[in-house]
Amino acid sequence: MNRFNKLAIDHPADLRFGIAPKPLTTRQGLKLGGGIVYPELNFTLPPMFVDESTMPEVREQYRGIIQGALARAAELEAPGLVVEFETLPPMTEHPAWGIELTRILLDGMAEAHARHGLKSVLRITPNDTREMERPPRMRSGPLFEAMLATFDGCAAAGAELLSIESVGGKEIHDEALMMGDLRGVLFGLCVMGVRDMRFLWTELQRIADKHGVHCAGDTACGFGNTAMVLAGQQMIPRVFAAVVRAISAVRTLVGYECGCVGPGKDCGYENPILKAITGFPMAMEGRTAACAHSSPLGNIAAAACDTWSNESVQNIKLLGGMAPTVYVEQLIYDCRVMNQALADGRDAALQYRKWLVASDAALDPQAYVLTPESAVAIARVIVNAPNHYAAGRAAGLTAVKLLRDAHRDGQVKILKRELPWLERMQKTLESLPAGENQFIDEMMGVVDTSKFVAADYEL
Amino acid sequence: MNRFNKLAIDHPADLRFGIAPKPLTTRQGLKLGGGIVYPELNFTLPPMFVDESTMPEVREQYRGIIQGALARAAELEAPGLVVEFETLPPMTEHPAWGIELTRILLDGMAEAHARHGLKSVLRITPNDTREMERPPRMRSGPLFEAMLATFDGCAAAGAELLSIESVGGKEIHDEALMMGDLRGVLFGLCVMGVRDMRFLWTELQRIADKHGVHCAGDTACGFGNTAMVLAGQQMIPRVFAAVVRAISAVRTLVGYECGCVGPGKDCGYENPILKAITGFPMAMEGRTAACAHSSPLGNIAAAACDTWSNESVQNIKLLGGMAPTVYVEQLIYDCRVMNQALADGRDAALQYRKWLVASDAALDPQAYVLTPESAVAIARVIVNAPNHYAAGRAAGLTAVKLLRDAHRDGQVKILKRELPWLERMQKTLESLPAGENQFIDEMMGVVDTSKFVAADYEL
Amino acid sequence: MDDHQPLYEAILIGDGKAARAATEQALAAGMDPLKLVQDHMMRAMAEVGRRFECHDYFVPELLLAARAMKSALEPIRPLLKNQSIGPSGCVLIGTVTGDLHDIGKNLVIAMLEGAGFEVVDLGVNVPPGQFVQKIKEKNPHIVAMSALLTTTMPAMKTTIDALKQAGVRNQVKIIVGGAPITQKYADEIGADGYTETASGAVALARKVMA
Amino acid sequence: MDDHQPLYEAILIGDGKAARAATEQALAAGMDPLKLVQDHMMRAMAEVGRRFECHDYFVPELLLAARAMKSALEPIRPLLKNQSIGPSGCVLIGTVTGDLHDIGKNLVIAMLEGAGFEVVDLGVNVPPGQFVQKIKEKNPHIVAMSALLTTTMPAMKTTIDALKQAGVRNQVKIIVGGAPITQKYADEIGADGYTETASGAVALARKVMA
Ligand SMILES: [Zn+2]
Ligand SMILES: [Zn+2]
Ligand SMILES: [Zn+2]
Repeated sequence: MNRFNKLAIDHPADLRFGIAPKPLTTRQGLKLGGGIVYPELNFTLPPMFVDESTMPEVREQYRGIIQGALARAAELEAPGLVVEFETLPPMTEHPAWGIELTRILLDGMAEAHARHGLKSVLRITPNDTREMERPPRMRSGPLFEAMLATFDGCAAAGAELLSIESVGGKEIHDEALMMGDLRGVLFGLCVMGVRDMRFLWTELQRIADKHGVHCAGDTACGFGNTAMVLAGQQMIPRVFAAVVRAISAVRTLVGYECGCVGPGKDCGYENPILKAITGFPMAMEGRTAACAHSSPLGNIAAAACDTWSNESVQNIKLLGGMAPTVYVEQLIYDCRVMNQALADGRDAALQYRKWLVASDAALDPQAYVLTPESAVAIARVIVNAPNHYAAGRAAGLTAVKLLRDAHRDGQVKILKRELPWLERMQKTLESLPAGENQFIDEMMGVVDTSKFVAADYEL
Repeated sequence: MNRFNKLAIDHPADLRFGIAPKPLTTRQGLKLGGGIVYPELNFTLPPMFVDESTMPEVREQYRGIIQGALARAAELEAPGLVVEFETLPPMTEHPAWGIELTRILLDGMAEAHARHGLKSVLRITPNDTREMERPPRMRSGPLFEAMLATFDGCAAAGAELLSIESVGGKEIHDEALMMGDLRGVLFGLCVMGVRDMRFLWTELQRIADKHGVHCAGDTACGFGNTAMVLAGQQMIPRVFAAVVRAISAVRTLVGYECGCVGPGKDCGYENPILKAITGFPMAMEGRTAACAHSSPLGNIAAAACDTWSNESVQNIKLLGGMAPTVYVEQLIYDCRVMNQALADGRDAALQYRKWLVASDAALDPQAYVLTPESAVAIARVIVNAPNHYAAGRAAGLTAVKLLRDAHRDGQVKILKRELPWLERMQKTLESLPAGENQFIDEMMGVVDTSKFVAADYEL
Repeated sequence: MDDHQPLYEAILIGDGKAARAATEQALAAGMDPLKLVQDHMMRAMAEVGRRFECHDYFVPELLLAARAMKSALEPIRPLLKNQSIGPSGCVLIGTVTGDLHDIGKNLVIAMLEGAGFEVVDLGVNVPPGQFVQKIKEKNPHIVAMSALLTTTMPAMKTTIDALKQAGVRNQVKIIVGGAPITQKYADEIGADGYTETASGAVALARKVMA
Repeated sequence: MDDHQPLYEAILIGDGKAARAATEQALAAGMDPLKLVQDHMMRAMAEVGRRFECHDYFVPELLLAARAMKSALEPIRPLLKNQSIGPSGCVLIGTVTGDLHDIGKNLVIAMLEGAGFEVVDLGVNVPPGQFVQKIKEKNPHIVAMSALLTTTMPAMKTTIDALKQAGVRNQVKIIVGGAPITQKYADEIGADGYTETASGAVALARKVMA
């Protein structure tokens, strides 16, 4: 466990795309965060079952995806490519399937390297299948064992980057989101989430060490992105989702405390905060992930990215080809512009970053809390806090303050009906007890403890 | 007929996105080419028949497309939107269908305007169904009549921009492409194509005048883009496709000579040349049209665009929503960056344009002939030529020269196996007779005259 | 009696304690319990629904109001034993086999409950057999299924097939939703309705029951 | 006799006049016509095919070579009346009803002819009945269909259904292609093969005939 107590990137101008203070070099020599933004391709199956009987077709699908996409990437002379294999639950429950499909992808990547010189690296993202049982067993049981076996087998096969969208804390956080309950959010993210992350990533680091691969990073997807989607559907206030995003960084940070070295997982929109704290490269997704979900962060998400991802697209036919092939083309062109700007030096890159940031930041509080200035400010209070609970509270308060100030100065549009929420959130956060233990005591009396196994959270 | 004999944009630095010397203001007040780049959304049906029995479902499809896409555009606060309705052949053959669907789209647009203040304008692009008969009857017959009736009815319904991907000359050009025969290319584009364009756009201008709408522009899609696709499949040399692109501008120009005022049709990658000549705004498509086809022009295509299009996407479900909704989101984010750069003034916009251009130009001769410098150079020899035949020849020779020089200077990558083609093309073009009549005489003895109705081309 | 009645207000702002207190006060003052429900509680919930529709209220306000309404009903229920203040209908809901995505389903539950439906939540990853069994047990008007993965959506068809096989298909209306689902897919598998968003679920439930 | 023979060279560079002249010269010199075809012409075309596969040749070179080969064959055909220098197989090809997209189809024709197939081109916008009629007339080994629009691809199924109805489906292999088509769709409609690119057509045609 390595607590970060100062910022790797202290000045907002240094928080920019393509450049990370601690770049990561892959076996084939891609240097992520080393001055070039790489496309990161994601994909999933078209509507179909995954079981023993469909596995031949499943194999064909992945073979087709990787061949088609890499051929296009080679044609367009991509400088390199990160491929993310986010498995589907049956592939994590049956490690043999996940591992076999990993091999198929790696074979395709090796072939493209041999034939076209295309360098690539595989990120493997098994599912957090622990939540298939309710309440989830977080630290033992067959689901947990199978999940670890999938990681182990995929790393052995050659997947160099390990990621997961872990769910620890979601048991309480889901309802907290729906109730607009920031105390529940903090409990889910910074108490339960932090504890599970610490446990899980310690396990994963063991696997990574065994095979000489890297723990890349986690994402507060089921937390921050769920909030974003709910806000997009006008179910909860955008300012609430923005504050959840800031707090979620504390949970995601734990992965890096346990040994992750990036690139942080694409759907972690909190990643700019983590890049400022850790200095590791980050994957991000934005406009070119609209295939997977809408967001108010289409351009600003690119401001500090080191790889640029499409999040997920089904392997279905568009007029221009299979969707993963279409999306790799779009990502490559996006990256070309960023890399041209990088090639023109620091000021040029900052010029482009300015447009990416300015084009979104004023329109939505969720974008505003991710400007380089906001991200560094939130990062700073996180590293200055004595523990994760305090860090979450400080991150939330900072986000609220940033939004209030920005709204006062006319720098961000906040809908009138959301304004009372800013005040309400500030009050809630200010009224929290100073100590984590007291907070836990209070919360354990309030939350539905039948939804989780307290012992799995050391509670 | 208004021959352009000088350039509207004389200097490459003035050929840039969002700004056209002669902007076009729509009824709702969108000023295309007036300092803002607007998204232009295109879409088509998923796999299904279009006939009397399926029309209820077809209506539902278009209703769903326009509602979904405009809701997303309003959510993302698009500054305005061009919607292109490129009909499917049965909708041009049965004008009542095309007109009814036009009304459905216009209703959706009016509703979004009323509810969200979203300004939009409809471009209608009926099919050139004249080619349903072989040889095509270009100037009369029921197919021709139905096509004009579709234009007329759609314009009456409120479609403000008229476009078509006309096919005159394709009868000969298709085979010329496959044979790598530049003489046939010139005959198809600059003799047959020019004559048909002159006839057709005179007819369309009559319709536009009648309803107070605008002839927008044509595209050499079936010529230049067919060449690009063949080059992409390594069927013909890229340098050949690049030269075809340059020559194709002469054909597309005729629309503007007959009254078109832009925005030129999205898939006319020759549009930067036409913007330099005419000063009218241009639609372009690039990376965000990968859903419709791959291209080596993903970023450079944006360098001089006034609207930014996705070309075409089926109305099928992606994880993030129906594909047209997903693509309007991507276009909006693309435009946001361009508009941020524009807001920062001329130098900033030129900085961004530089990256868009530089990121593609060196990698493919088809991109290289479309740099602002190349486009203006080709435009210049076109306006200086005494007639369209001479203009086509000059455009071709200029493109060859630009590529030879650039290759010599290491500014563009040309594959070794393509180099002999540069020489071959230059010889062919240089050996052409000076006068159009002599060229026509020679060609009429060579081409397969059973494939077209000579009288329809005044031949 | 007018809109500014404390009970109405308490439900509107989601204050359960105040709502219950106001109810007890009104009962003590001899108010007709049924009238209390109809004139104040129902009207408050209708206003909450309206505000949500207009996006003046978010889900949290909606849920708090529903909870306040529940509190207020407690002292009334025993007095209304034989009168119908029952739910608009009963909905059985779950995500299909293999699918773990809670929150869309939970939102739909919140919407439905807010609109007065009784909801039986089967949770996530629900096998077809369990749907069948619970239909037999609970006799719901509607079965609602969701799937968020392209690889779990086929389980909707499997589930409907199981309902047919068990002979219970025609006892219920089936509604479906989730990111990869379309109206077309809903039609293909023989569902009775589809909604793109959680907030559309109430209107849909009412429509299929009409 | 070696590779540098003028006939071989003339075909390789697509010079029809030279190829014919070289053939006439060789015949006059008493060369066995069959040997001429097999040792030189076929070998030249194989080399052309190889160069195309490796992307050293483009379609124009391929087509010119095929034309040169045709010219060279003219003086030989009468001498070989009873010997088989016939095509590898006969392919009936067209775009389906409603579809006007020539060039993909024409490319496939060029590829197939280049590989020695006899091709009957029905053109564009071909109604199912015309496919049926021509199958009866020409007795082809393969029927090839293309569609470039999402709204014309369903006509592939209609056409195959018409072939079945007419009882000719099993006389032929059916191959399909075009932008919106997938292997899955080809399987669904019961086609025998699908290729994503025109250049894949030859291998596919050979495969389905094997
Ligand atoms: Zn995610
Ligand atoms: Zn086009
Ligand atoms: Zn188009």
